[in-house]
Amino acid sequence: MSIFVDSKTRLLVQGITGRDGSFHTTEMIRYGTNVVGGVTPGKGGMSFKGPDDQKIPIYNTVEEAVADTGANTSVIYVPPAFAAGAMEEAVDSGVALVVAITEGVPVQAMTKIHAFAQDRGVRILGPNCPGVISPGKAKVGIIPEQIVMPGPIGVISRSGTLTYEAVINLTKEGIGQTTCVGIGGDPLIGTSFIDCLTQFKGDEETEAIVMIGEIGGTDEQDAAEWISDNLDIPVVGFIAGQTAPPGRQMGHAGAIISGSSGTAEEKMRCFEKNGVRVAARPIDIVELVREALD
Amino acid sequence: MSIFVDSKTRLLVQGITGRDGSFHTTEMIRYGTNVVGGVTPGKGGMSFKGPDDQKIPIYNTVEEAVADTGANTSVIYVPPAFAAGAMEEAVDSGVALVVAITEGVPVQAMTKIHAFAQDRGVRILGPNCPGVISPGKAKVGIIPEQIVMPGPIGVISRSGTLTYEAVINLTKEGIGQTTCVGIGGDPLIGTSFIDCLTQFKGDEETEAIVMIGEIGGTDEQDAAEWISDNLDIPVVGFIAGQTAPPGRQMGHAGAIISGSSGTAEEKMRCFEKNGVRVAARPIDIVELVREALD
Amino acid sequence: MDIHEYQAKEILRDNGIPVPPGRVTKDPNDAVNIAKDYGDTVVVKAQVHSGGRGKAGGVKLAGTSDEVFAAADQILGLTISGHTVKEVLITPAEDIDSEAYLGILIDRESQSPVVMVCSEGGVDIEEVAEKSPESIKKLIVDPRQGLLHHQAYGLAGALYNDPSLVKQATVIIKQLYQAFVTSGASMIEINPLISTPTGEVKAIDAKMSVDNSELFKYPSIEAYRDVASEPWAETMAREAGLSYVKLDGNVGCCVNGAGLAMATMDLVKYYGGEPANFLDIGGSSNPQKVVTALQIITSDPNVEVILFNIFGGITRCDDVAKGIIEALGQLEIEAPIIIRLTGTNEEEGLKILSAEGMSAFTSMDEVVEKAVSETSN
Amino acid sequence: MDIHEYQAKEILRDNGIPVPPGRVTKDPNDAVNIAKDYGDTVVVKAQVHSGGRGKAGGVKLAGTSDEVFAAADQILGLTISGHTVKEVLITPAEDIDSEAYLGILIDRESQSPVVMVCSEGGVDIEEVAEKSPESIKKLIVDPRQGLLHHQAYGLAGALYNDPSLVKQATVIIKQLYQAFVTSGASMIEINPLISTPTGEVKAIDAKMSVDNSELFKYPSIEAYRDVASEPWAETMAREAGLSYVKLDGNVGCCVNGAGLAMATMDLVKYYGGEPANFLDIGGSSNPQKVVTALQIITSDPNVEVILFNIFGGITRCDDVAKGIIEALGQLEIEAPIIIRLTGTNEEEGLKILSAEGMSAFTSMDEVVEKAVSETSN
Repeated sequence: MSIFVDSKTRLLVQGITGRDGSFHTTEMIRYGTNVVGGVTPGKGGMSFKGPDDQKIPIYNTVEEAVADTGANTSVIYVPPAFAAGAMEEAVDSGVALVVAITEGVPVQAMTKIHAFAQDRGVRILGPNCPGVISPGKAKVGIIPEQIVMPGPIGVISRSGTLTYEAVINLTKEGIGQTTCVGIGGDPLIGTSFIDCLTQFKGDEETEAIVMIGEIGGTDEQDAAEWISDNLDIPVVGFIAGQTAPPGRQMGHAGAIISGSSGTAEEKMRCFEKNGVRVAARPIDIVELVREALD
Repeated sequence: MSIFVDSKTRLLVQGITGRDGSFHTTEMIRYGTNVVGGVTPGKGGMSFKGPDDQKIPIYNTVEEAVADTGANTSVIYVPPAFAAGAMEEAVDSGVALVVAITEGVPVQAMTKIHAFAQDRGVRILGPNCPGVISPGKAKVGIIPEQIVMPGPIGVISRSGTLTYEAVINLTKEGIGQTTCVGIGGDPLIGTSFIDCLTQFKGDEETEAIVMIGEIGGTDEQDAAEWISDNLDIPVVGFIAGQTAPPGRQMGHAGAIISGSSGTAEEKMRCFEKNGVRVAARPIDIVELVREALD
Repeated sequence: MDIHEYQAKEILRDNGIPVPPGRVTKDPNDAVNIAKDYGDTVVVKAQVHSGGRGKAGGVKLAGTSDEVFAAADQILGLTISGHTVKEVLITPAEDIDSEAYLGILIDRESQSPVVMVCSEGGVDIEEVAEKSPESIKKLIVDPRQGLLHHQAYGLAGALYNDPSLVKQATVIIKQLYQAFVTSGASMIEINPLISTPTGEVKAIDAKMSVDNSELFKYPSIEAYRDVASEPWAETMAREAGLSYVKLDGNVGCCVNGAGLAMATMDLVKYYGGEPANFLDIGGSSNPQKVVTALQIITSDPNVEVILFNIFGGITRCDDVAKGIIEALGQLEIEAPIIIRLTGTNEEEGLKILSAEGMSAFTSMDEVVEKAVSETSN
Repeated sequence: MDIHEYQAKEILRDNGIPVPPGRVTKDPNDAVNIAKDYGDTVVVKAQVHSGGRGKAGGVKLAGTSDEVFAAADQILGLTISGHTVKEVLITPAEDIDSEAYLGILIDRESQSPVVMVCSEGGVDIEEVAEKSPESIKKLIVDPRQGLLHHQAYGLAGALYNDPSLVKQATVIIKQLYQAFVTSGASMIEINPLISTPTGEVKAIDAKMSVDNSELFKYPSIEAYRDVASEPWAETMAREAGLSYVKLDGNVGCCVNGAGLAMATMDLVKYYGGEPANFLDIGGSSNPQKVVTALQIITSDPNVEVILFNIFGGITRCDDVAKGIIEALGQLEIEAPIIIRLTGTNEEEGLKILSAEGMSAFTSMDEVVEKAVSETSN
């Protein structure tokens, strides 16, 4: 099994004609994802040429696209200035999952979008995330397919390339994944570690979980307590930013230590206290996972 | 029995120190209503002198008042410019029923307040309404006690003095009431005819219902259809404004015929079609009720 | 409160909506001068609070100075649905490719603002709503969230196919919602919203009502009130806090409460009379209000009898009685005054009346029947 | 982006919040002139993006012209937490009855704006939050509904008992929320909010951060950016769309992705080295970005070795390789460059490098260990 995306995913690509959107649409289709349509305002009625000359219909609005294609998931590649509007449109359209790749969505806009999504019962993944891939089933976002393989590990991460680093190490050692989820590096994200853990808990094929956190906020601490109270399968954790200075934003808008809270040290201590095995280096994740699976 | 207010009502008066608020607080206490507190910003800590020298505590905020008194109902007598804020405060405070007497609350503010009240599961009665009285039990608002007596009739009305006219005629003939509700003359009101009918349906002591409507909107038509589908007890209806010209607001902000919709004729026809007995004059209500009860 | 087309257009302009230029005048010579600034053909439009201006001859195309003068001269002074035209708007004639309707109002059912668009514009939208309701696209707006971009875009897409027109209309719809919210409007509409052969979307005619309860927040809109063309009695009633609507009958009515006032009018009719007016003296009575009410009622030359129907609640019967006595001292009232007085402080009220040799009924039917019997028909 | 106190105060003033007057200057003589306008005692305050100004000697009271000159002269040029003071704010000293804290920020947990008040103002609010969290009153605001009047009133009531002060503070809280929303702030605070012996409530100090993602909407706030006191490398990184934070070590790091960049720094430390910087070249790479990154890294004289850790996803390895070769042609780089290159277009990237006689690792641990071994410590 897998979480969030699989062979039943009917995907819409918002911003399908843009530079990133068109590149990744082709990648996703190649991986076997069922891309049912695209949305670019003003280009409704045209079509996107996928690999092997498939024609993916383009719509002006998500509403039309959902009505016509029965899409249940939307992925957003539109530029930051339009991303908030695209997310509102997706939330309003009837899809169940919105994956927002775009970085740089204003945080005040996100407060409203998260409230809207909660009202509508829509899950948002991201923004500023690499998306999600269920190896062998479907990929929504930008995670490179070469680094994954099917298997028993659930992976959750706040970062992009660091996830790749962790996942490829697993794959090289023959340890595959049920689903790899990038939850995003912004301070306000739609899907938290706990949300993902809850899903993995319900996924029979997931036998162990890798959680890759970073400095800033308390999402990892909350997750650790939740794990201690709710989860039976083993979890391996890693925190990036042990050498980050306080008060400076480390790339991601969400990766910032305020005062003494949100440090890597605090998070790692909290992991250990709650039974999460802590990897000192990304490479150590493999060994801890192997131990956990035994 | 009765609807909305009874001996379990614990009432808060917002604007208790104002001209109208203080007068009607005294009236309500005299009638036996359990007034547990008042709210006037800046006068917290003082007290309101009721009849027989009772001291009703005054609070700065509804939140404090509810925490301290366990109030479950609030009535609003504050001036129009502050009424919207007072309603928001009441909705936010944990009371279950908010009765808004004030006329002249902006309709755009009301759109937001109704949405807020719905989110919180709070009932708003009004605005621009005379309130509600359950004869012999409690009175919240400004309906004169002299015109009512306990009995088997439920009364629902969009207007104030016209309600008094109808009710006093019943009372003079010895026909008492379970509850008389003034739902208000504004275009956007919190409690509709159907809401009241639903409550009366659940009230075993109510044997017949009097509905007093007026021109404007479709609340009466919707109610008539609801009655036909849902209600077993007889209903007598009256519509004011048979001689009103289209396009002119007749006092109440909600009493306006737009195009051919919302006329008295249309409403009376709809009443008849759905089994509601229609009174030609207010005085005829008595006879129709008597027939209905037999 | 309704405002004039040219005033509504000022508000649209302030919110960034493209509106062709235009100036108002009361003088046909001035109209000619304005038209010269616009070159070519202009439209001369009556500024009255009434629909159906076109059919009533209140809108004319004019190509030459003579035609402009003639049009303005004919329209000024015209009476449309009882309103006299005191001003005309001169605006350049536009080339039109398509006409659409765009409006926002408060919907009673959803208790929310509703945006409506229809690609058949320039006609009476209520007629369209009756004949082909499916051609109107409606969107209920969450008032706390406001109109979202994709919602405006979706509505614009129901009006146009051309992406450039859709884009322009999207912006206009958002601007109109902005205007709606920031003006305390209860209704605002653009009809028609046109597209031109050169691919522009513009507002050619506009209508707007502002919520009376919000007017106090917007003095610049309150200043739009056309007191000059408002009947004297309505101005007076408004300023005194009374609700007054003139009707065509001869029984002057003075009532407390809007519902009771309407029911009183209906009962006058029931007993064979014709009400001369709707008049609600409102909740919190004071004697002076009653004096003003009588001034207003008696200013109507048709009034043959004055009927008071007072059910005291917040209104106190003694206040009303005092007001009647005061008015009789101040005004010359020839019409008989027939009074019904019951409720709060009824006895005190009756005492005041009887001290002046007057009496009152307590039943509504009796008083109305009596009043009608005093009229000539 | 953080803005200076005097800039935050301008935004507060624009939103109607009472803020005492004040002017900034870089010149002690000018400070004396400004102080004269304010009469009596003034406060001279360092304008730097750093807390703890008071303890660092960056805030001084001055009663005479000599004192003003001396204070400005001492503060200008002062270094506070690594920031050099280039401007001082002169503002009249206020009589203070009470000091409170008022702030608004985005709360991660509730995903909403949160308004915080505390009657103990003028001190570090984070300390208060740790020592006596119960003294801080927090209100989560529904972002679509905004801050409601009674909520502001309730917060004001937690600060003051006197009804007049409560009323003033209510208005200020609403205005601050307005400022927060209309400036794209991620944090805004008044600390202290004072009450005076004459019963006025005023903002004496203010702090504000604007969401970088919103800056494009507010050019007047973007113009507040203090490029003069920003290190050259940070300005350059920002303008090139790179994320760069200078640290104290000697291993220059160039990585794609913020998480991987932090993990790389951590691994440098793990292998006994010290990272010289955080640098994320971002998602969509192009060779020029790599050149700029190398310019920035090599501008740090501490850097002894340059470590590339690239995991190609959106970033293409060949782009990075091209950038490195280009930079070597343009810049004089003495430090050895140790490269790890894997992922998208890895082979093409390696080919480009080997054509120039360079090689690359594929494992992160190997490359970091190698880089650390190249340093002197």
